[in-house]
Amino acid sequence: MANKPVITAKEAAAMIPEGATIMCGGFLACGQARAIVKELAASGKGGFTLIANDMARATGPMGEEFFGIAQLIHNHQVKRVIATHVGMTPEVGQQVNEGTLEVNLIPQGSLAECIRAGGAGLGGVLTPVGVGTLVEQSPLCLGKQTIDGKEYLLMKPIHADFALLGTYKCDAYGNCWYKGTMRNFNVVMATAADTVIAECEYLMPVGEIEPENIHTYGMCVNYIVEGERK
Amino acid sequence: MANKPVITAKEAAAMIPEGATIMCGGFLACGQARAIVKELAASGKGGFTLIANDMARATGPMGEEFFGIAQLIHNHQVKRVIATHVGMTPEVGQQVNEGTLEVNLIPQGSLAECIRAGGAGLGGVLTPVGVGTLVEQSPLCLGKQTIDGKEYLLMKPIHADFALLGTYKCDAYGNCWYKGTMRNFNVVMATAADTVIAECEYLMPVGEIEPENIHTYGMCVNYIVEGERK
Amino acid sequence: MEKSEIKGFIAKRCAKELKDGDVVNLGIGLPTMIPDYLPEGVHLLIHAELGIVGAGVAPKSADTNFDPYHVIDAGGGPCSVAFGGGFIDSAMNFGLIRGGHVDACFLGALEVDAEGNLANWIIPGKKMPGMGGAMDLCVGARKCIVCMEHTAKGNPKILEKCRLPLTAAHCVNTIITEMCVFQVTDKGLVMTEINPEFTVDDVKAATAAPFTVAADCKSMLD
Amino acid sequence: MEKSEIKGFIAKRCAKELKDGDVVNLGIGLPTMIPDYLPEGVHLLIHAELGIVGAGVAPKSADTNFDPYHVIDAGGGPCSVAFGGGFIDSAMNFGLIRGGHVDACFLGALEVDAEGNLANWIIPGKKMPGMGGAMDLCVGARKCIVCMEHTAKGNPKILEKCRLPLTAAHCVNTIITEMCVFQVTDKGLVMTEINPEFTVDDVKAATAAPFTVAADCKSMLD
Repeated sequence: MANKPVITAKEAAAMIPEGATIMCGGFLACGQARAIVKELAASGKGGFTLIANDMARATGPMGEEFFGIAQLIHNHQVKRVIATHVGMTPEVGQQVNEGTLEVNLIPQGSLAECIRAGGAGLGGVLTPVGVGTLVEQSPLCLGKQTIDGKEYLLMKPIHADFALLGTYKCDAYGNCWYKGTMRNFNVVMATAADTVIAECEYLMPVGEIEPENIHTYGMCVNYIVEGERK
Repeated sequence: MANKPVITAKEAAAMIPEGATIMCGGFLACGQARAIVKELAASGKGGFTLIANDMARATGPMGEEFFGIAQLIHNHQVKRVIATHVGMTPEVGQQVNEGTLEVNLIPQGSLAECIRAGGAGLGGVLTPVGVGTLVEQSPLCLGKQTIDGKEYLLMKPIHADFALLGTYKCDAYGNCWYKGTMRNFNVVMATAADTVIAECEYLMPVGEIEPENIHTYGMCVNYIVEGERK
Repeated sequence: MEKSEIKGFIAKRCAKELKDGDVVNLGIGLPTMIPDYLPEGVHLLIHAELGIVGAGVAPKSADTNFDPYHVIDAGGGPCSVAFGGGFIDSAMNFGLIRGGHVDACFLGALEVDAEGNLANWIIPGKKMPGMGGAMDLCVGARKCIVCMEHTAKGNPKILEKCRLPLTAAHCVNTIITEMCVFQVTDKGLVMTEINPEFTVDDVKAATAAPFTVAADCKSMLD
Repeated sequence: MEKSEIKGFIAKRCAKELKDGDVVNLGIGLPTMIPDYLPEGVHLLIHAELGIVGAGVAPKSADTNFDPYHVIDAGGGPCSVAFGGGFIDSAMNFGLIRGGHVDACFLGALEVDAEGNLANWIIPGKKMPGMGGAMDLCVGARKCIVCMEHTAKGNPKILEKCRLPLTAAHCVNTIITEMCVFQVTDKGLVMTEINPEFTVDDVKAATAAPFTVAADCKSMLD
């Protein structure tokens, strides 16, 4: 095994080009790589496609303004969003109405499963969820199939150029552990992008995370960023 | 949350009727519910369909005779096997030649994924593994599909009447933790059977397994058996 | 019934659907009141989309488990894990939902119809929300129970056929309102309980779908 | 070349395919010798089907980490996890394999052909084995490298077309034997290195598939 480069949030943001497709772990920014996202917001780069459960929050838990990837929306740095819910960031709806943003909404379980499929080399996901709904018209839906008398949607695997993980502990080999509800989409996203950057609150010596309790394996992580402790 | 009944291995075996379809976690019996299997072997019941990575081992790590589910094969209690490898239990091949046993071999990743699909309500698994091989003729293969120019096999979800988990620690709510390589198929099997029985080496007080480090959630477990400590 | 009593009345009736050890998901609003009405000895495992299997109560800022940056609920508020509960990733979590490991989900509706179709996630032209985990829950939970006020501003919400985009088709098992309990069957809605404050005709007037009255239709108060 | 030197020679050449930090899966037999020949500064992450991401050496019964009931390898022998490695469940493990997260797999062959087809799991009519994780690895690993003796009892194992049931179709990237190195290309086999102990005609005589010799074909000893 080899150590993974530890870089700054600014270096991480610099690595991401205009127009990149970026997966961001996190649910309302809990478990989000917020330091990297902040630098990405400061970079002014745009044209991003964001894949995330939601677009984070206009207001953080302690009143922070534009918490997590909500900043990227606010700065008009995003051209397309794949998410399950954007209700906590009203600017998303505004930008859609203005015609500057495309939003593809898909069910939460389908988003998790499509990302997992993208990382696990599967051809698609056959889920009963979304049958008979607008999801059938989603660009992420490849059609309907009947198996054993039951209808399923065939959903497309999702893969990205970058995945930004919001982890709690990370060791020098890139092994990660998530506290509480931080885990959410990070685990699948870590498998489904060309370049995976793990931001952590605590950079730990190798061996601190028990071999049985690793949530994201170092082999999936390319770079490590030490972020802010909360 | 509610406590799960703690029963004996014998009571667990008594619960399983002749002809049942049983998933057994374990890889060469590492992570196998060996106490329950022993009682099942003693029960003399037969006609079982076993779903497991392999049929365990004719000889255990310390020279044990018929280690794990190899006993059930030896006793002719099994009529059908779904597995990835049976080379360590030569009796399987013999019984197939004698016409008393049906064996369906599928790739290890496909077995894990089909069981996961069975537990996760998916309609099937689209995997590139097995294309152009005998797997295409497997009763577990529903056909071939081309997606985005690449061929995939559509594999059937797998579900069972019973899943027998071989865990290390288990608490009264049924939360489980696996040591070392015990985890293997247990995690997916815990989600894919009508009745899930977790055998453990150590029955622990609730709270002993950190909420972040639970491998199998108590909500998936119906009964607990305290087995032998190794 | 006083307007202020309606939600509690419905939540109390919903609580009767549950038995000890059930795994449930509670939608926002009214469903979150259900645990307040559980019979003695009934302990639920609250399943939260965000990744908690066994969610606890929302901690206050002075509580030791207050951790709004690491343990939150789907609304973004501080949350906690119950003793013996666990945290889970989204793929495993929704695998359990779709796979039928959640005994019941309780949620509100904009519209629900005689075929068990449910619409509760979007009103075209209004603000852009998202289905979140609602579609998965409606399809995956063993029982999908709609709990809501029978009408909205006097207009029926129980229709012959939903007009709004669906959350899921043929998913609803039971509808519980302040007026009655409907079971959704192959033959349409069957009223199995009625609030004695109302007559069958009252219910008919407030319902835009045909329904039959079960031979053994009971009082909701029993 | 002495018969006893062949395996080590092949393993040594295989080791040159690897760079520091690579994630590799090593089949049984010859491939397990590859780590003995790694250049200075090259540390691998050994990926084991049984559920170890970063497998360590096999412990002896006196070692503190000897735990044959809880930590084993795919052959059933005692195994260990390397410092910083982890244990993993089968679904996640094979997800990583199929998803292209394993840089290379090295494995032997009964037959391999000019199209990169590989047969190494079953001889019909002989004892019943199983493909285990081999099909997943051949399809999923970024590079599938066959390493084996060029012939079996004098009979070619490199064929125009495999006759035995396949492990995977069009999966092999490179074939490394004691005689030469073949790259599998769209235009068939290309010999890119040769052991100077042999001539091209020697290789032709031992190979039942057509192949071309790369313009810059090098010595395997370089």
